[in-house]
Amino acid sequence: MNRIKSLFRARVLRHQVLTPSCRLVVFDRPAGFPAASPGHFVSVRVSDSSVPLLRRPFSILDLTAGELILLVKIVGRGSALLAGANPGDGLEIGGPFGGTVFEPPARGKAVFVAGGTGLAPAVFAARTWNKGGLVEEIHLVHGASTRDELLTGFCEKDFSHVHQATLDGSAGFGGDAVSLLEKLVNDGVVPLDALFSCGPRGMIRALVERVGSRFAEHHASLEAVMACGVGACRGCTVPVRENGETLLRAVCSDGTVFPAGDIAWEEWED
Amino acid sequence: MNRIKSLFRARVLRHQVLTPSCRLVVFDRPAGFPAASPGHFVSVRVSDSSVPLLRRPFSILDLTAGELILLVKIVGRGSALLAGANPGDGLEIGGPFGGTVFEPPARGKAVFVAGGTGLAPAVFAARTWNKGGLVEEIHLVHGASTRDELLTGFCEKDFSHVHQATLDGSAGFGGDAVSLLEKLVNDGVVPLDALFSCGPRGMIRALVERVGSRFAEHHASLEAVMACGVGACRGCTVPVRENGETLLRAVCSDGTVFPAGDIAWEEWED
Amino acid sequence: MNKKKNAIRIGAVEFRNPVFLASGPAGYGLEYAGLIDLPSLGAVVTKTVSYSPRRGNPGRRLRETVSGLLNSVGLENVGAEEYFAEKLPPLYDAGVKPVVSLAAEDWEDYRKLLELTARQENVDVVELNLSCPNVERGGMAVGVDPDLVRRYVRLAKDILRGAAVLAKLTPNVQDIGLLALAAEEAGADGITAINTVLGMDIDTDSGKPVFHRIRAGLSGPAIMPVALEAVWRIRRRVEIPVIGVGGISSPLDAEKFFLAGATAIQIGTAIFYAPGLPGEILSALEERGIPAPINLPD
Amino acid sequence: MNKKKNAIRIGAVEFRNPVFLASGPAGYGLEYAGLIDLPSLGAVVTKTVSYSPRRGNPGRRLRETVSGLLNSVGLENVGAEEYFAEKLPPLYDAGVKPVVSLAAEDWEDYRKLLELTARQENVDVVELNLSCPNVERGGMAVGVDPDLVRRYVRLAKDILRGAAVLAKLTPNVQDIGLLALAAEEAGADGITAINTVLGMDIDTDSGKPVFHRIRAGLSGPAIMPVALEAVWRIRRRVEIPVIGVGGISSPLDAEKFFLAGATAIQIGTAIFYAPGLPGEILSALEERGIPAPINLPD
Ligand SMILES: Cc1cc2nc3c(=O)[nH]c(=O)nc-3n(C[C@H](O)[C@H](O)[C@H](O)COP(=O)(O)OP(=O)(O)OC[C@H]3O[C@@H](n4cnc5c(N)ncnc54)[C@H](O)[C@@H]3O)c2cc1C
Ligand SMILES: Cc1cc2nc3c(=O)[nH]c(=O)nc-3n(C[C@H](O)[C@H](O)[C@H](O)COP(=O)(O)OP(=O)(O)OC[C@H]3O[C@@H](n4cnc5c(N)ncnc54)[C@H](O)[C@@H]3O)c2cc1C
Ligand SMILES: Cc1cc2nc3c(=O)[nH]c(=O)nc-3n(C[C@H](O)[C@H](O)[C@H](O)COP(=O)(O)O)c2cc1C
Ligand SMILES: Cc1cc2nc3c(=O)[nH]c(=O)nc-3n(C[C@H](O)[C@H](O)[C@H](O)COP(=O)(O)O)c2cc1C
Ligand code: FES
Ligand code: FES
Repeated sequence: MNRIKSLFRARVLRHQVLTPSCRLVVFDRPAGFPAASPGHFVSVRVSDSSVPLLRRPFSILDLTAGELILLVKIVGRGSALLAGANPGDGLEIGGPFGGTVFEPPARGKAVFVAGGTGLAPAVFAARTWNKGGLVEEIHLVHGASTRDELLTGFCEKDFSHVHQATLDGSAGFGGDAVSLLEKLVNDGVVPLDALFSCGPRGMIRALVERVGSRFAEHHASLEAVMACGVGACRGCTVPVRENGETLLRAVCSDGTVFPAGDIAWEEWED
Repeated sequence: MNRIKSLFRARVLRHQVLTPSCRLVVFDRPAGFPAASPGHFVSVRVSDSSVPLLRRPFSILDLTAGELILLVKIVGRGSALLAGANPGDGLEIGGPFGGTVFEPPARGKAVFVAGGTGLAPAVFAARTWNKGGLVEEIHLVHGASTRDELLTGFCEKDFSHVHQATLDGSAGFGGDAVSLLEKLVNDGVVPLDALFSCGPRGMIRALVERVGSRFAEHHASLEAVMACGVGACRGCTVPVRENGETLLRAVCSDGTVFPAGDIAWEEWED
Repeated sequence: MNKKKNAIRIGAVEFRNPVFLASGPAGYGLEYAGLIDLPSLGAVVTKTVSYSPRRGNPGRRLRETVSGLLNSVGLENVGAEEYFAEKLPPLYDAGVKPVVSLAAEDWEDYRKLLELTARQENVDVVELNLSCPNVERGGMAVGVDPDLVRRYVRLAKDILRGAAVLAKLTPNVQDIGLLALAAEEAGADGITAINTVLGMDIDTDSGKPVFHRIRAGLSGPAIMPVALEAVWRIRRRVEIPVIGVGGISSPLDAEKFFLAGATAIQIGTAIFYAPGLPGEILSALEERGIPAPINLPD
Repeated sequence: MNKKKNAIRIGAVEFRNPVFLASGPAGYGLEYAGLIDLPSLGAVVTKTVSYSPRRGNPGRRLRETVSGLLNSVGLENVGAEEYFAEKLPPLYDAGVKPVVSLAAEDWEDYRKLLELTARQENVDVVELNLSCPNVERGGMAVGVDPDLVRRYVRLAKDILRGAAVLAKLTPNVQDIGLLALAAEEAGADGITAINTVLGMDIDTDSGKPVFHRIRAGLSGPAIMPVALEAVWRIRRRVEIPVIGVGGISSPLDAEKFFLAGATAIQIGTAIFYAPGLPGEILSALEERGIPAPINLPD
């Protein structure tokens, strides 16, 4: 029996406000918290009541000897409670969870496309791979609605190139991250070896349909509503094509990373 | 139609810790908050979620031009949330509620017996009546389990005599408040004109059965679980004898103050 | 602002908007006058009255559960005579639109209650409480049996000539849709769903059931998904208006009931902790109109 | 510490204590090995399996409600063959006591499933899921009909000679006590109550029902009072052990079920947010023993 302990109490050390809706929440790494890889996530009990009921999944943005860092965007009650936890507060955290992770690119060149908080696994990948000397060129394409929502100022140094897009054109490329990537590909600015994406489903689908095929490989980290986080409840399934069949795969334990081209978008209702 | 507004947003000004489990919570008196009398209460929405669901009733300990003061004992989640509200927090408050109140004693002499937070209406009565010159002698008999739980240090000056009891004998009389009152009556220390009581049901029942009849009158402020606080839901009823019949009276709107001798204890299940 | 924009009609009765208070929590109505702007509401369904006064249940009557409330008030009420004489007229005077809620007890009392009601002027809409779980006779015992529902509704339609009759149903059945259908067949002008869900609690201190009658009725946010399912189901079974009630605790909840096909909604338990909710829902409707129902089969 | 102090017996089977995980939330069991000390539990009821593998429902499968959870997983499972070959043996190896949950689909598949189960060594207790609201055939359709419950339980008892058979019932009926009685008459060794409560939700953004199958099953703290009432009612209708499940989310909740007469309890939804709960309940029982049931008539 797998006896790796995966339930911890983690103390909030500090916050770093990044944008009006996003912040980094830095935890003391709990004793015994296992090593993790980019694409792994934790699930956080954000309330001691049953409102909200479920723990909330958040990708690991960094895991150092002493710290566990999450990037939290406030979208509802749960994320607001997490973002509002005070330094010193202890929260129950499960993890690291996830079956598949972002593997370093075979030829050392990677392009990340991150929508919103999809940035977290991208940063974790960049830091991990840079540290391991596993990557030589690593691009980040990051989109936000407006300049204020661009997540900057804490991770530029982790990437060799950062390409930004805002929907309203208030900073960087005017448009969405997918269109920006299209342009970068067309302009020959980014290497076409390996594409890694994380963010809203619509963004990933558009990537697959519009530019994914230009890359030798495309790996996407997906999100779904989760209950258990460990593959037990079968609540977080997505349709994935494997050997000519469409199977329902659990994002939490069969993912979070899937070959983007295999996702059966047309069967993925939500 | 009664158009007196009774729903307010009140801001916490400060706290005063009295005992390990009790504190005063001082609110800015909301604009338009009506005058109130001893025995009146407010009902406080302690959470912005539905856990706990109901607003919590608290007696008014004092209402000045600028402040509304409650005495809060932490007994569960709701009272803990109220006691934990930070200065600056705004809470929704309904009130002042209550149909009957403590009326000043005809002959200017009053004895209050307060169990635990039953002290709140006693203090409000003492302050109100002293201010109005409506009382010349006002005794407080106050009991707690132990010295640490005695509510002192903020209201001694409001009473002409304070008699304290602790169950473990660590301060004052060793025993409960009822036994102390018995002794005070027997020793001729307190005037026998008017007895006012507030506290746990068991205490009031014991008062009635053991010493109530020694007083010319005995008025008790009761507690019951409440939902509406305004006499609508009929959830907070207690059996009271009136004209030979036992009627179910609403503590919130027919009370909180009842002639103690009329309470039909034998029919009051809980 | 078009005052009539959100008006709705049930039977021949027009309501200024579809936001009502549910029967019970708000008492006879005016108790809540300081907390809720009652005349702004579509209607206030007053607490259920029976032909004779009822004392209600002894013992504890309320118990919080997680995001819910158990009650065992047991239809305490002043009786129909005093109600019509003392409680109802001030509502009219205050500009509040009442819906009169009547308890179906045994057949003879029920007939007398209807006859008394028929003699009142101004009563143009009644809600038959066929579903109270907290009483021995009548109540839920009627509401679980299609034949009895049919008989009770028919008698009301016969005696209350002209008044709109709403049948309030219990969710404590296998298929509430069947009961709604029975009520429609008997001439009901609308279905109110749901009354409380049967539940109980035990006091671990005393080691005894909390309530004298052991069982009680569960209401509040906890039961919202159950109420929504009931409204969806009934809407697809009958043509008459459905009035949704059960756990509504936010403007979004209200929206869901309209999407499920409710013509109006009622708010009960939420007024205990959020008396501002009816006003918030009204504002949302004022801004965005009543959401159109989803057009999907069952 | 007396290890046997809290042992219980259902049929001929002894369990080290009365704290089980409910079927479904914990999957096949070992997924939760890092979060819950599974061998310390009385049993883990594994997710329901059917004779053939099932894909489960498309679309969204989970939706939070206020203090509740709607699910429409739809009995996704690997099928009984793979279950017995791959999923069950590791549980024994890990020292976990499994209860095998079987889906009653149509009669022929059901018979084959029972026969396959009967051929397994070690399977000494099964739970018949007669109550899943999320599937087209079998499931709740069986669990609402006393005659079908009788037939399904009897076939299980006939084919699974010697194994203890628990019948898991749905609350979506007028009187769950009747169904429990039917199961007892047919020879069931215990009743598990309750499965999820029928509910639904609507997404106000899309303006559509959240779930592909529209309805879903409500679980979690919101339904606790409903489950407690069911256990109370069943306890007073049958002699066989009752296993209480539904919204248990604290040691106090567990205590209430024992007071209501449950022989054992199961924890479902709570493990999602409080995986430490089973351990807390075990500690409370270790300290104070299993509370004696309340001796009161219905
Ligand atoms: C593997 C994974 C990694 C994630 N990483 C991050 C991250 O690094 N940073 C970040 O800010 N967010 C991340 N999210 C999203 C984050 O979990 C949701 O924003 C959060 O759960 C919303 O909770 P809420 O109560 O604030 O919002 P709600 O009011 O509950 O809902 C707002 C939105 O969040 C979605 N949501 C609600 N509950 C869940 C749940 N249990 N699981 C997934 N989605 C849910 C809802 O569908 C809805 O669209 C991740 C999600 C997954 C599945
Ligand atoms: C008219 C009135 C005046 C009161 N004045 C004071 C006061 O001045 N200071 C003070 O500390 N306490 C006072 N109380 C008691 C106070 O309301 C309860 O202690 C509080 O509601 C408990 O909430 P909780 O969530 O902390 O505890 P819970 O965990 O909910 O329960 C703990 C205890 O409080 C009781 N309780 C729970 N909800 C209610 C409710 N809605 N109404 C009444 N009792 C309830 C329960 O029966 C239980 O015994 C008063 C109660 C009433 C009815
Ligand atoms: C304290 C209380 C008293 C109630 N009394 C009645 C009643 O007299 N008649 C009735 O038809 N329903 C009564 N109900 C049921 C409500 O009208 C409503 O159907 C139910 O509570 C579900 O709605 P809610 O969750 O919004 O409260 C009562 C509910 C509560 C909580
Ligand atoms: C995600 C999920 C999946 C479930 N799957 C099953 C199942 O396969 N078989 C079954 O008998 N019950 C299943 N149930 C019902 C639970 O076993 C339990 O009866 C119900 O959820 C009530 O208990 P709870 O509130 O503790 O979760 C499932 C419940 C949930 C939440
Ligand atoms: S969240 Fe339970 S299987 Fe993925
Ligand atoms: S709390 Fe509603 S009548 Fe007293």
